[in-house]
Parts: sequence; C-alpha cells; structure tokens
Amino acid sequence: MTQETVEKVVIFFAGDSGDGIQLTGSQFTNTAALHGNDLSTFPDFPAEIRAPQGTLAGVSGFQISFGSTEIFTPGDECDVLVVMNVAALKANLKRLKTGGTIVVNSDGFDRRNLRLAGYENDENPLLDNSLTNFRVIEINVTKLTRECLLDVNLGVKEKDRCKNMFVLGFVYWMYNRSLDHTINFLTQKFKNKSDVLDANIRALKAGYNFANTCEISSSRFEVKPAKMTSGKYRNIMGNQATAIGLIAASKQSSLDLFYGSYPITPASDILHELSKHKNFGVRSFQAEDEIAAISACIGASFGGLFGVTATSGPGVALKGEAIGLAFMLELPLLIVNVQRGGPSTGLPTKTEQSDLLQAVYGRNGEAPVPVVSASTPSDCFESVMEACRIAIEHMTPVFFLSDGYIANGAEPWLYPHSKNLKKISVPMTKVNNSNYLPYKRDKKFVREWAIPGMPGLEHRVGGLEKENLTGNVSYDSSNHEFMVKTRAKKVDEIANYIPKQELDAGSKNAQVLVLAWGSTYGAIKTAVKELLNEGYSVAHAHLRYIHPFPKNLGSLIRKHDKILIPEINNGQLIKLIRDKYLVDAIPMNKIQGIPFEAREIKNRIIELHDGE
Amino acid sequence: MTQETVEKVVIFFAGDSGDGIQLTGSQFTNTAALHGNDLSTFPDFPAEIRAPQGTLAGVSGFQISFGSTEIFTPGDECDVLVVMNVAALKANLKRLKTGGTIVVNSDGFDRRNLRLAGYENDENPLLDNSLTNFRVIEINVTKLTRECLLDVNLGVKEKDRCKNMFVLGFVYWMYNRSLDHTINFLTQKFKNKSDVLDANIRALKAGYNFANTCEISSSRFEVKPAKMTSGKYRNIMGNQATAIGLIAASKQSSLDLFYGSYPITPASDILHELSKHKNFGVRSFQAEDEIAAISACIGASFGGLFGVTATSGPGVALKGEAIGLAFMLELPLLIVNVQRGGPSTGLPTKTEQSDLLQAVYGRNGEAPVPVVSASTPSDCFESVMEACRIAIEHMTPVFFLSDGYIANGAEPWLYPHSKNLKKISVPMTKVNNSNYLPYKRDKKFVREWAIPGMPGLEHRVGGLEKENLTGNVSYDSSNHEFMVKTRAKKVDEIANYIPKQELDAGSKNAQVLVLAWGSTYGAIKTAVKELLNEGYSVAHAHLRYIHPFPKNLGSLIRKHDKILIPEINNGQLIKLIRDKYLVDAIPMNKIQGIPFEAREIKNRIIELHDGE
Amino acid sequence: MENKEYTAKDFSSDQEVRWCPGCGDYSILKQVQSVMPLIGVPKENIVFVSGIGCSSRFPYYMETFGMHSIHGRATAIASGLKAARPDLSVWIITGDGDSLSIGGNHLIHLLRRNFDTNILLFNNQIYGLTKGQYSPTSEKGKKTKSTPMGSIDHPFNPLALCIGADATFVARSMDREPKHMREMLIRSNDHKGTSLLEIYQNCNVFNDGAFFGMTDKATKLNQTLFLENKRPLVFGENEHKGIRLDGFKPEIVSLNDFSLDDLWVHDESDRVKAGLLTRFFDIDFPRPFGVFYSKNKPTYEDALIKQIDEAVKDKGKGNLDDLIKGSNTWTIQ
Amino acid sequence: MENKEYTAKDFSSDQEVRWCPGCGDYSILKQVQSVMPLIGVPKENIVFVSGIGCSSRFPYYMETFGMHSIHGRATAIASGLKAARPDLSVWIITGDGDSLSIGGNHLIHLLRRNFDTNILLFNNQIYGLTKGQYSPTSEKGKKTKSTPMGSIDHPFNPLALCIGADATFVARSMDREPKHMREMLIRSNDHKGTSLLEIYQNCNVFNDGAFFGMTDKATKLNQTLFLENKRPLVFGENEHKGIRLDGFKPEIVSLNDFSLDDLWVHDESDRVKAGLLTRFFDIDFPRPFGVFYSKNKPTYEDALIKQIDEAVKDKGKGNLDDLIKGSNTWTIQ
Ligand SMILES: Cc1ncc(C[n+]2csc(CCOP(=O)(O)OP(=O)(O)O)c2C)c(N)n1
Ligand SMILES: Cc1ncc(C[n+]2csc(CCOP(=O)(O)OP(=O)(O)O)c2C)c(N)n1
Ligand code: SF4
Ligand code: SF4
Ligand SMILES: [Mg+2]
Ligand SMILES: [Mg+2]
Repeated sequence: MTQETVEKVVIFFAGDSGDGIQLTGSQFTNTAALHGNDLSTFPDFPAEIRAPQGTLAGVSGFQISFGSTEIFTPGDECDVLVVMNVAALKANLKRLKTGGTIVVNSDGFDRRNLRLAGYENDENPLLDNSLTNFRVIEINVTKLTRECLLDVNLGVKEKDRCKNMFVLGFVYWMYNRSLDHTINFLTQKFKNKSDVLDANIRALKAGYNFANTCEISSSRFEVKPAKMTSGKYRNIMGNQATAIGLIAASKQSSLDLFYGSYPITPASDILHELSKHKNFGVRSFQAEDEIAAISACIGASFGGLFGVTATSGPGVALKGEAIGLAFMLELPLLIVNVQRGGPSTGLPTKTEQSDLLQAVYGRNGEAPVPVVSASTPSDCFESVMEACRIAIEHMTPVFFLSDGYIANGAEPWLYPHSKNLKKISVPMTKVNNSNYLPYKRDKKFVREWAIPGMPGLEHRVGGLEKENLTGNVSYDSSNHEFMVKTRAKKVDEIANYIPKQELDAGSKNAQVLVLAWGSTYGAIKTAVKELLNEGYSVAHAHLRYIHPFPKNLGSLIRKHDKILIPEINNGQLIKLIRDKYLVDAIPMNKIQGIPFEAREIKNRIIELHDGE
Repeated sequence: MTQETVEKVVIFFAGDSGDGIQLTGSQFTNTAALHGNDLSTFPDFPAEIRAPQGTLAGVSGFQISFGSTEIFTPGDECDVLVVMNVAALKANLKRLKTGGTIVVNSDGFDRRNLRLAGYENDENPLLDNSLTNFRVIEINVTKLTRECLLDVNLGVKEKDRCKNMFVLGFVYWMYNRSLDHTINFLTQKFKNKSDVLDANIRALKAGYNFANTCEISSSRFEVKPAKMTSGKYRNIMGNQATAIGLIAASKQSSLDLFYGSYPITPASDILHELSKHKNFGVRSFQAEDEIAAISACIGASFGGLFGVTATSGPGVALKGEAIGLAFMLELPLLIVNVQRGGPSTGLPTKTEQSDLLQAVYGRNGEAPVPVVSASTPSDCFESVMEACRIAIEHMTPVFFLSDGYIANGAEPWLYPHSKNLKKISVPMTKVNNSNYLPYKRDKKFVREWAIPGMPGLEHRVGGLEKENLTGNVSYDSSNHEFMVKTRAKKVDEIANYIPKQELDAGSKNAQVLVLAWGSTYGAIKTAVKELLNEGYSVAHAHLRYIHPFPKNLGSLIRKHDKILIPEINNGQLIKLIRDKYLVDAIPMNKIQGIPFEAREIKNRIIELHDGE
Repeated sequence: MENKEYTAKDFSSDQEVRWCPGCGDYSILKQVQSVMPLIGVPKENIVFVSGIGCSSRFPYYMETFGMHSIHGRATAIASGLKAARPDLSVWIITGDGDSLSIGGNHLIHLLRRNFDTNILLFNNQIYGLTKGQYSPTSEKGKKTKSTPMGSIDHPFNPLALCIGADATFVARSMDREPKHMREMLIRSNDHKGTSLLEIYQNCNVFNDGAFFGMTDKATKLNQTLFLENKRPLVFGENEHKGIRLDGFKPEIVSLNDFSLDDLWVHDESDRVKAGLLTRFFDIDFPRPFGVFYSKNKPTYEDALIKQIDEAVKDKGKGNLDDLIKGSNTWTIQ
Repeated sequence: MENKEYTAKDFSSDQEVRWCPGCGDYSILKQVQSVMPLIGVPKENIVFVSGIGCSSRFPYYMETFGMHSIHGRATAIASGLKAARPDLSVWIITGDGDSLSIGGNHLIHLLRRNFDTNILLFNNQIYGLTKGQYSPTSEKGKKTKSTPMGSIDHPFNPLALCIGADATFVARSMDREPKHMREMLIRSNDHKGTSLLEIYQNCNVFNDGAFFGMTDKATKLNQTLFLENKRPLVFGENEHKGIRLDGFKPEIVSLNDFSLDDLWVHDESDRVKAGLLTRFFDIDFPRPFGVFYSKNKPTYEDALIKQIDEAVKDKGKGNLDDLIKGSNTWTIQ
C-alpha cells in the first residue's frame, strides 16, 4: 500500500435516485471542508422525479472537486468514479479520465440491473475488458453491508439503505479522512431512531475498515489543507446564498421582504428556503402564476415593503408586462431568474445562460432595467444584495441572473459578519413633506418614495405616461420624450454607483482578454490561472453588472488584442459588447446544458494566443 | 379672386369628436384621389373615448396632404387649418405654417366654447390679434347651416350635424373640386333617410355656393393630378391592408385563416375587419386574453390552419412564453404587433417603434424569430404577405411589425390583381409518407408538416428539447446544442429566400446613407428626394426584413461614410446594426408619439453631410 | 393633515374627470366619494387599485393613494398590497373585461384566499375603452365591432362564478340606484374578507340601454328585486308580487294568491339559495340587487401575520448572523 | 393504417413511461388506452393536448396526435384546435396546478364557451413535477416545501368552480376505480360540449394517501358515494345508508329508518342539486363520484361554422379581388 500526496481530486458519486447519493456527496463535502480543503461541488439530478430503479434515467450523481490549492469548479474530468449500479457506470464513465479509478458496487451488476441499463445477452462491462483503461475496485457493497448488519433489528430494505455509508467509509479511508463529522451528523439526524443510527454508523465504519484490511485498494491519498484566507467558512449552495442575501438586504434596508413566487425548477428552492424564515418577517406568497407573483410584489412594494419575485426563463417571459409597469411606477422590485436550458420548456433541469437578452430587452417600449449577475454559488449572496441595493436606492425593478449550475452547486464560503455588510438607504420621503411631488428626482434622477399611511402624501401612479414631477397622466409629446430619456438616464446613472470593472486575473495589456459573466467564472478562472502560470499573456474580467456596464469597461477591454467571450448560450453578452463598444469580440459557445470545462476554455485561449 | 396652381397642399380638419371630422376628411381624401392627386392622410383621435364637448381633450383631427407630385407623408406643416371651434384652433394652431390659412367656424367661438377651451375673461383669439400671421376666414357655419336648412323637417341637433358638409363644400370650392363623389356617398349612406340626405346635400352645396358668392375667400387653388403609375387605385389604411393581406396569404397558401386576438389599441381594427370576412373562411376568435389568443392560434396551426394573432406591445409581452413554444414546435404562426407608445400602458393612442428589440429578443432561451416590418399603410399588404410566406414556407413563428401611424394612416394604393400574387407553398408531407419523421428537415432546414387526420403519421410535439429527426424528448447534451444551432440556422437560412436589400433612393457610394425601417419611410423618402434634387450625396435604404437581415446588407452599408438611423424610439435597430456589422452608425431619435417630419430628417442629413 | 371629519369633496382629486358625458361611471364615483367619509378610515390609509378600462381610470379621481395598473392584474396587485399592509383599506376597481376576461384567474384566486379587500366590478357588458367589442358578460348574439354576425360565446354569470370560487361576500347594485349603491358600498366595506360588488353600469356610447328595463320607470319595478336579509322576496308595483320556492324551483306569485309567509325569505348566510338568486338571469325573473351572500371566514392576511408572529415566538426574531452562518461552519487559521 | 378494430395496445406509443413507480397516473393511462378503441374514432383523428406537470407527460404515451404544451395553456390551445378542426376528438390532460392555478382562466372560459372537448383533470392535490409544493386543491394547513408552517389558502372546490363557470358536463372519478373511470371516460366522450372529468390521483411521492379514506377497504364504503342518474343516493356497507334532503339541507340517514323512496334521487340535469353534491367536501359527507351534471348546449365550434356557412350563403364565397379592390377605386391612365 502506498500513500500519495495529491493536490486536487475530483470524485463523482453515482447511483440510483434511491441510493442516497446526494447525502453521500454532501457528507464527503463537509468532511473535506472541515479538513481545510478548498472545494466545489455539483449535483446531477435525474430529469424525472423518480424514474424506474436501475435505469439510466434514474441515475443521480454528485461531483466534488477538492484540493490543497484553490478550487473554482467541480472539475472537468474525474479521478474517481463511485458507482452503485451498472446504470450509474454507463451514464458516467465518460466523465472519468483515462487511468482513473472506479469504485464499483458489483452487486449492482446483476442480470436485472444489466437489463435495466440496456445491456443485452449477458453483456457486462465488468467482464468484457471495456474498462482496461481504468483501475477498477470491485466491492460487493450490498452483500457486505447486509453482513455487517446481520444482527441489527431492521428489514432488508432499511439495511440496504446503509449501502451508501459503507461506500462513504471506503472512500474516507482512501482519502485518509476522519469519520467524526459524519458520525456527528448521523447522530443528529437519527436521534430518535437508534436502530437506524446504529446501522448507519456500523456500515460507515465497516466500509472504512474493509478498505483498511482487505488491501483491495493498494493506494491511499493525502490531500493537504488548502492555503485559504483565514476566517470562518461554511458550505453554501447558490439558491441558499440568494435567499440569505435577500434577507440580509431586507435587514440592511429595514424594509420587510415580500417574496411572491410561483414554483419552477430551478428557482423553487429559494421559495422553500425563504418560507422557513418567517421569523425574519419574510412574507412568502405562493401565487397562482408568475404574473400574479410579480403583481403581488408590485402591490407590496407600493405598500412600502420590498417585493422580490423569482422564477426561471419561461416565468420571466410571463412577467414582461408587469416589469414594464414596475419600471413606469419606479418602485423597487427584484426579479430573480435562475436560468435553465431553453427555449420554451427546454431542459428544465439543465443549466444555461440564455436569458440575458430577455432580461435586457424583453419588454414593450423603452424600459431599460438594471441587470446584475452572480458568478459562483457563494457570490449569489453579495451580488443579490447588490441587486437589491440598486433596486431600492434607485427605485427601479432590477434583474438578478443566476442559473441552474450556480443554484445547485456548492462551495465553501468565507461568510461575512452582518456588521460589515453595506447599509441600503431607502429614498423615503419625510412624513410631513408638504412639497411632495411623486416624480420629482434627486441628482441620481431617483424619485422620492411616499407610501400609504403618510398623511397628506396621497397620490396616484400608473402605467400611462406621466407628467414630469406630478406623475399625472400626460399625453404631451415632449413630456413623453423627456420622461423616456429621464428614465433611461436614471438607469445609466447607476454606473456611477457601482464599482469600476477590475481584472480578475492577468494584466491590463494582456494579449487575450476573457470577458464573461455568470457561472462560467470557475472554469475561466481555472484556465486563466493555469495559463498565467504557463506564461501566457491572458487576462480575465468577469462582469457582475451587465446593465449598465461599469463605466470603465470600454477602456478596459480596448487594451487587449483579442477579446474572447465564452457563454453557455448561442452568444448574448457578446451582442451587447459589440453594439456598445464596436469591438470584434470572439464568441465561444457551449449549449449543452452543462458548464464549460476549464480545459475547453484553456485550449481556446491558447489557439487565440498562438495566432489564428 | 385669384386662381393659383400649387403642387402640394396640406389641410388639417379639426373639431369636436362629435363634429364628423373623420368623415369630412375621408370625403375630401376620396375626392382628391378621384381627381388623380397623390395623397397621404392621418387621423388624430383624442385619447379619451368621448371627452366633454368643446374641451381640448375632445378635439378630433384629420390631416391630408395631396398634390400633383408624389406624396409620402401627411405633411409636416399645414397650409390650411379648418376648425369647427376654438378648442380645435387652440390645439392645432402649432401645425399651421406662417402665412397659412385658417377656416374658422366663428360660431364655435362663443363664450361657452371659449371657457371650455380654457380662455378666461373674454379672451378670444379671433379678436386679440394673435392670428395676424395667418389668413383667417371666418364663417358663421352653424348659423348659415341652420339657415340653409330652415324648411327641412329636422331637429336643430340633426341640422347642426350637417355643419361639416357646409365646411366641406366650402373647402371643395377653394380647391376647385367636384361635389359628385360626396353626393354619391351621401346618397348611398342615407338611402333610407331622405330628410337627412337632403339636408346634407343642401349644406354641402350651400357651403360651396357661399364660397363662390361671398368672396370672403379671395383665392382659389388648383392642384393638378399627379403623374402616378397608371393603373387602378384605391385608398387604404394600414390595418385594413394588413387584414386583406392576411386573407390573401390564406388564399395563396390554401390554408384557412385562424385569427385569435384580444382587443387592444391600435390593433383591434384588424380583428374588426377580419371578422367581417367570414365568407373567406376566416375564423376570428376573440380570446379571453393575449395568451389564450396565441395559444388558440398554436392549436389551430397544429390542426393545419394558419394561426395569426395581433396585438400591441403590452400584449406581446404576455405572449413571449407561447412564442417560445411555437418556435420549438416549428409550426407556422404570425404575430402582428401594431406598436404604440410605451413602456407599459404608455401612450396607447400614439405611435412608436419601440418594440423591435422585444420582437427580436423578448423570449427565454435561444429562440430567434424572423421579423418583418411594414413601411407605409399600403405596404402592409405586401409585407404582411411576405411575413406569412416566411411563417408557412419555413415553419416558424414570425413577427410582423406595424405601428399606430401606419395602422391608421391612409394612402392611395395601386392594388394588385390576385393572379399576380406570389403563391405560398406549404411543406405538408404526403398523406402516405411511411418514412415520416416530424423533425426531419429539407435543405432549407425546414421540417415536414403532418396534421391530425393523416393516418399513420400520429406523433407528439412539445416544448421540451427534442431529439433530432424523431422529435422525442431528449435530455442529451450534444443533441441540445445541435438542435439550438439547427433552429438558428433555419432562421438564418431565410436570408436566402428574401430579396437582397436595395437602395430606395440615391447611389451606392453616397456619403450619407439613411438606414431605417417601418413608418419612418415617408418622411425619409421625402427628405432624401429633396436633398438629391438639391445635389446632396445621400442615399436611403429601408428595411422590410429585420431578422434575418438581407444577405447583402453589410456590404451595402459599408460603402457609405456615414450611416444615419432615424427611429421613433430611443435607438433599437441601431443596436442590431452595430452589433452585426460593427459600424459606428449614428442614431436619430424622436420619442414623442408622433412621426418624424421630413424637414427634421433633412436638416439632420445636411448637418452630417456638411461636416460635423 | 388632521384626522378631521371628511366630506365627499375631500375625496375628489384635482384631476379632471374624463369619462364620456352621460357615462354611468360618474354616478359610481360620486357614491364612492360620498361613502368614504363614513367608513372611518383616514384617507392616507385608503388605496384604490385598478386595472385597465374606462372604469379603471377611477383611482385618478380619488384623493387617496391609488394605482392604475395593467389590464386584469388589479386583483393580484391588491393581494400583495394587503398581505404587505393589512392596515390599509384596499379597494379594487375593475371592469367586466378587466376582471372576467384577462383577469379571471386572479379574481377567483383572490376570492378563495379571502384577502380583506373590496372589489367594485363595473359591469357594462362591453369593452368601453377599446371602443366597443363584446365582453364575457355580453349577451349571446350581441353584434359588436368584433362580432358583426353576433357573438357566439355563452356569457359568464359573474356572481355564480364568484360563488363557485367560494367568495365570502357577493352583492349587486346599479349606477342608477345611488342610495342602494351607497348602502352596498358600506356593506362591502364592513365585510371582513373579500367583498365582490357587481355594479351595473351603463356605457351610453357603446352599449346604451343594456339595463334599460331595470332603470326605466315603466318596467323597473317588475324587473328588479331588492334583497333584504330576513325579508321575503317581494317586488313589482306596490310590492304586489313575490317569489316562493317550490322545492328547488323559484316561482313568481301574486300576493293576491299568496301571503308574505309563503314567500322565500332571503337569508344572506345561505350559499345554496344565494346560488339560486344568481341564476335569476338566465330566466324570466326580476334581477336581484343587494347582498346575495355574506359569510365570515378567516382572511389570508390574518393567517399570514399569525404565522409570522408564531415563527417569531417559536424561534425568536431572526438573527441575521445565525442565518448567514448556518449550522455547519469551520475555521481556517 | 386501415380503420381496423383497435385494441388498447394500438394506443400505446413507443415511448417509455416515466412516472414514479406506483404513481396513480399509470392507472389513468391504462384506462384511457383501453377506452380509446371504444369511442369509434380513427386514431389519426384523436389529439391529446396537455400543459406541464407530471400528468401532462401523458400525450407522449398515447399513439395519437399529441401536444405537450406549456403550463396552464392546454385548454386555450385545445380551444383553437377544436375551432380549427371540429372533426377531431380532442382530449385535454391537465393537473390541479396546471388547470386551476396558472390555467384557471382558460379553464373557465373553455367551459363557458363549451367547445366539444374532454378535460381530464388529474387532481393529486399537489405540485408533482416541481417536487411537492401545495396546489390550489391542497387542504388548508398542508405542510409542504413552500409552506413549512402549513398552507393558509382556502382551496378551490374544483367542481363547484366549474359549475359556477356554467360547465355543461361535470364528473369525478378516481385512479383506483378503473371500471368506474372507464365508464366516466366514455360518458365524457359522449357528451357533446366541454366535459370536465376530475380524477383523484395519488401522488405516492409527494402526497401519498391523499385519498386514502376513499380507497382503503376499511373506510371506502363509508367515504364514497357513487352517483347514478335517476337512482337514490345510497352508500355504505350493503348500501345501508342514504342521503335525503331536508329542504335544501342534505342529511345522512340509515335505511333502517328511511326507505329508498325518501332519498334524494340523483338527477344529472339538475344544476342546483349538482351544486349541492359538489359541496360534499367541506363537510363530513361521503365524497360523490360519477356524473354530477350534464346538459346539452350548443357548442362554440358549431356556432362558428354556422356563421361561416351563413356568410358564404349570404355573400358568396369570398372573392379575393373584390376584397382587394374595396368599394371605391379610381383609375390613373
Ligand atoms: C394586456 C392588455 N391587453 C389589452 C388591453 C386593451 N384593453 C384595455 S381596456 C380593455 C377592456 C375594457 O373593458 P372593461 O374591463 O369591461 O372596462 P370598461 O372600459 O368597459 O370600463 C382592453 C381589452 C390592454 N390595455 N392591455
Ligand atoms: C410558466 C411555468 N411556470 C412554472 C412551471 C413549473 N411547473 C411545472 S409543472 C408545475 C405544477 C405541477 O402541478 P400539477 O399541474 O398539479 O401537475 P402534477 O405534476 O401534480 O401532475 C409547475 C409549477 C412551468 N413549467 N412553467
Ligand atoms: S366608452 Fe362607455 S364606459 Fe367608457 S367612458 Fe364612455 S360611456 Fe363610459
Ligand atoms: S411525483 Fe407524484 S405525480 Fe409525479 S410521477 Fe411521481 S408519483 Fe406521480
Ligand atoms: Mg366593460
Ligand atoms: Mg398536481
């Protein structure tokens, strides 16, 4: 047996939806985090709610990349594939790098499972030499788990549910991890079910010990803690960070949160999370549809709360008219779009960045709405707070763009203390403002807000064009032009209240600039970092603010010979950039419902760098 | 009395909504048309349904430009203003050019009318020298009309309704027109009301004779027939031309028309017009909302009819999700947007071009939809047929953009004979196609269509991503990318099936190119024509096809030093052009709910031409 | 502004009223303005929310807070407003197209949720603002701009629909009955929960005389039936006719042949009978006006606030740092 | 394909069925496939249109024409399809969220217009596809992912709502009653006009046992009531209980104390009584299954085609050149 020290490992756990793969993955994650590794994870759910057991459609997966260096993505190729049945192997073998390790529950390769996974005539990938390029560790997990639980007072079904702990124990051994965290977790989770608790812990330990004694696995790996900024960390998923960020924005502005939403994948988890936090004064409202959801938010914002609605692409399509109203009313409102594969119903469980132009242009009339986007799961917290800040301080609906990859992905988060969060100031008028005019503006072009309950400030708002200052209905030609331009100016003016764009890596005259937004961050970051180490002249700028762009963006990008814009769509940010700055930026597009791999980006940069 | 010959005259008729101004205008129009003048008209309705009589809000207007030369717009400044009361004068005096003529019903300047129009303390514009820059012809129209009808057996109210005919008679005399057409019209209209008929004809003749005898008006004008292409003409409004074009497309494709719509200004008249033509097999359906309207159209198209839905901006905002579905299903469908002032409810009765980017980008996911636009009232006919042809021959939803200005404007139309209209071929599969695959494509990337009732061709379609060829649901990554790109390619490919872009005027190396779309046509055409006569190096290209652009557009526009893009919005086409061709086109924007004046365009071109 | 005694005038904004001369909307505006001083709410705590339509211009004319929103969504907007601000008196102004065509879904969901808001549904059986297309309450066969051969849609029975959606308060009044309307407005206001008041409103431009029989002196008494709780259903000249129930079947009887005791006695709390009354519409019966049905049921906003209070009681007022931290943290030195 | 005698298998597509094992949808699919051969329509003339939801995957499994559309719009799409193609047999598949939440408005408008289509409303009182939020038919107080403290919305009574919207055919069945379901499917098909068939469907993953009392051997007979036209309402073990009407109030009686003649006799044509039956829901009564209400009324598509025919008769088949020309032309030489 050898003990190797490695910098970074990517493991993919896969099995049937019923196999507890997500739990296994998250336990491994937390243990790695506690060990001090940097990491990044992504779950891979089946598209069906619960496809028949043993089939390809039913495979659930969980990918984790962890290391002693900085980690920005869940990894391209996997080093280790852990599979609970043959369908899981078939569906995911393509992820494994040549020479990688497969940990196999060989009990999941019986005739029934083989048939369900589409193997005919006694084909069996374990027997046909198709895996010769990999190191295969076969374990009779089912059998061994049952054996170690022989004298536990549970049914077979319940015992079999401990298989995942056996495997987890095995993998813990491979990476020299402590079982403590998971044992604590189990103890908490099954505190009222001592039999189940006992069984799980036994299986976990059995797996660990099996690895230790059987010597089936000849090597053990050490992944040292990463040198990370010191401080307190937690693991966080994007949707969670978004929900928490919304509550934080509510606190920082002292406006109660009204969250109106209609369930839709992959945004629903924000609703689920927020509805748990009623003790923060959050009013969560499951509306009858997306239009009602945003309309209710407009009503709530009119009433002086902060209205937030979240959905995904098709839901945004329905909200367009109401967004236009909110824009005319100039009320604070946040529209969260957790993007998914489109168009139409598309690929609801897959990720995509294809709703950017919809956010920027998808309404009738001249109705520019600020657009803010998040780049990583933990970044959702700060960026959604920024989106809220803009909505409230500038009295406007704002789009916040996340996507399925960020929403469900997780990473360690050096979380802030609330006292270090920005305050959000609310442009509420004074109660006894006898000169109140609803559409009088300050130097930011922001109107003053008066809400029901303020005596003497009664006024009417609406979607018809309004007279400057008074807000009365006006059909006057030049007033209309003035108002259209003023509203646009107000939004453009936001550029003065956001940070300048900075380079994330590389130098300001680098030959190739990779310019991007959203969830492509990790892959680009990884690629650019490697290339910088290898001596390439490359830089990376990642946009949080897409409308308006940071003021210095034009001068920043024009310093580079080539501008590469990778997007998980057919080219959307690039249209905005080309239009605005007249630069011949180069698109790089992947529209497969999955993120870029760092190496794809790397190769493309090298191509551009070395001529072409 | 003099008789002058003039090339072109612009008259504006104005009065209370109840004064029959629209009828007066349309009678004058038809008479001018029959006289052989070229012309262009535009009605100016009040925003309220029926605002109180005598007020500014209640003024209704009608503008006509007619001449012995080509006429492309209803005119910038007016030569003659005909007003039935003081509110009409106050609201429209700004339209009149210095030295212009005002024909005034002085009975509409009594104390009550003055007060209603907002004049206090016996102010009266007829008495205070404020009109010294104009030639004022005062007539006691009310009194004179009553007098000439003294022995007619009608009530005062009914008699007063003939005032407009008195005025019309007067103006006919001024322009030396025959009364025949109007007498015929009245005879038809009041064939069962001989008293009313008699009264109207008397008033008409009385007005004519009054002018002839009283010598109040010292000059008479002759506007000779225009040299127009020979052939048969009719007068037509944009919405009418759109409706007729839809029926023509239905005929030319042999697909019955299903028209699903929800009323909205200024699109409703298409519904009104089409619902009159059930004998063409038109199924018009007033749905419960815009979503139901387009959904019903999708159902109808699935059933093998041709689904068409029309609305205005806010309605389009609601249809976005369903357009995405139609795009995925790849069924023929037309979405007509008669644009109006936005955003939100905006200025419903005013014109604007601000829904272009919504048409191009306003949906979730990658869902490019072809966009076709009309440039003049009569052009609606041919351009909507083109939009239908693309929808049907390329199996895709298509946007057709018109606007309030075109919709309600009118002009003479050299109408075609049906045998000269293009046939539209329907990509319907053969009934016994045993190899039918719903998403197999021809060389244009168009799929074959099979509809319910075709035995053996049963298949399922839907909004989830589909497998190439079969159309079965597919979550496969590379299939998704393939399908997204294929659908985009199919739309791009349409560029091979539309005409190349041509210059409307000017030469291909002119210094300034005016590039535009939609209802700015007339004003630009007028301006460019004048400038060419004056020796400027200017050209005009007007886009009918906006997505995809004609194939040669890039090379065409790059030949010019400066590209000016006038739009009735805050700059939308220009974004598409800059993005696509990286040219530093120059915006020219007017957002006042009213069209450009030719002289505005002209001045801007001169500025650009002469340096800047 | 001091919380003084208001008059109707205090509720009149400075905006010129812009309906067509003769429109029934004027009367409704007047009655609402004259009722406002009676409901005992400071005007800064009153909000009028409307959709789009002639009727929906209403909020501009009220000197209260107001929103003229988008077509069909006033009910949904008001739901959010009331959830956010249960302290406000929220009035929804909507037309037959606004509430029953594009806005039908939000209407029925508002009713089932029972937010304490007051809906005034101006039913003129036509689309006024878009100049005269038929609406979901227009009678079948109606010739309009969009139906030159007559409409072929069976119309909604708005009150039957609302009762089907479990409305807790359903009433009807008419533009030409100002006194009755004021009474109904007060009843709507008093009801805790969603009140649906349908108001017949004459559009004298596009659908003049839609309710002629119910307003014309000659026919009015025979064609209208004014409901009062616990009172028998009588109508006609000198109230000489009555309605009795033969099993489930209502029938018109003369009080010469029957006594008041034989008649159907109106009971606002009886949903089944209220349902029967809404059907005096399909058939040759007088049209009922008044409160058809009224029932107390918990409101949505009360339940919402209760959950928030409970959550605070159970878990304490949310602590942001605890939330940010979550349950599983580690420290990197 | 020849117009042969079909079997259920002919209606099974080649697509693998992908619901959770144990889902009630399987049974419904099976019954529909087995009923299709009985309706006498060539399968190329049958179309299944659905919205979005677990249930809405249904069309993929039917070897007919089909469309899996977008959330809530199947009813609107089917309306256009039927208007375009009255010759087709159109089936709408929808869930409680699809039809009553986002799609509520199109549903009630379809019902009032009375297109001859068949709606199968799979009511599992939960959002299945989005993994378990409460729906508009979930009981108040329900704890779900979006309502950890229990839902506070009063649920719709779907059949009461549909009757309020003037539905012409309203029925209920259940996944676990295959024979009854087949009967109801045939009745739905036979009804000319919109048929609304609510089917209780167990979602064993997110709302298991929602209808347990109505399917469990021990309670089933007491908690269900199977309606048959012209037959008295009896239920319970050995049908020993019945329902009689005391005025407008239904009451449960024992057949020891009352005879069959005393009982309420079901009458499918009586809308008022159908309304009462839909309310066996709020209260402690057995849940009725069967046809609540059925009434013939002209369909929208027939009226539409009639107008087209009349227009052709009156004005002749449209001549395009006449239309283009209009009534007022002139010639320039
Ligand atoms: C999304 C949208 N669709 C359509 C319209 C056009 N529109 C405005 S009001 C209206 C209907 C008006 O009817 P009703 O609600 O009965 O009000 P009324 O004018 O009769 O008072 C319509 C169709 C709109 N403003 N917005
Ligand atoms: C516009 C839109 N909003 C939301 C969704 C997400 N969504 C899909 S199905 C569904 C509800 C499913 O519930 P139900 O109709 O009862 O069907 P079931 O899954 O229970 O059969 C929702 C909210 C969507 N697909 N589209
Ligand atoms: S159109 Fe009808 S409803 Fe509208 S303001 Fe005029 S009269 Fe009133
Ligand atoms: S989630 Fe529920 S309704 Fe959906 S397939 Fe599974 S069991 Fe059926
Ligand atoms: Mg109306
Ligand atoms: Mg459901």
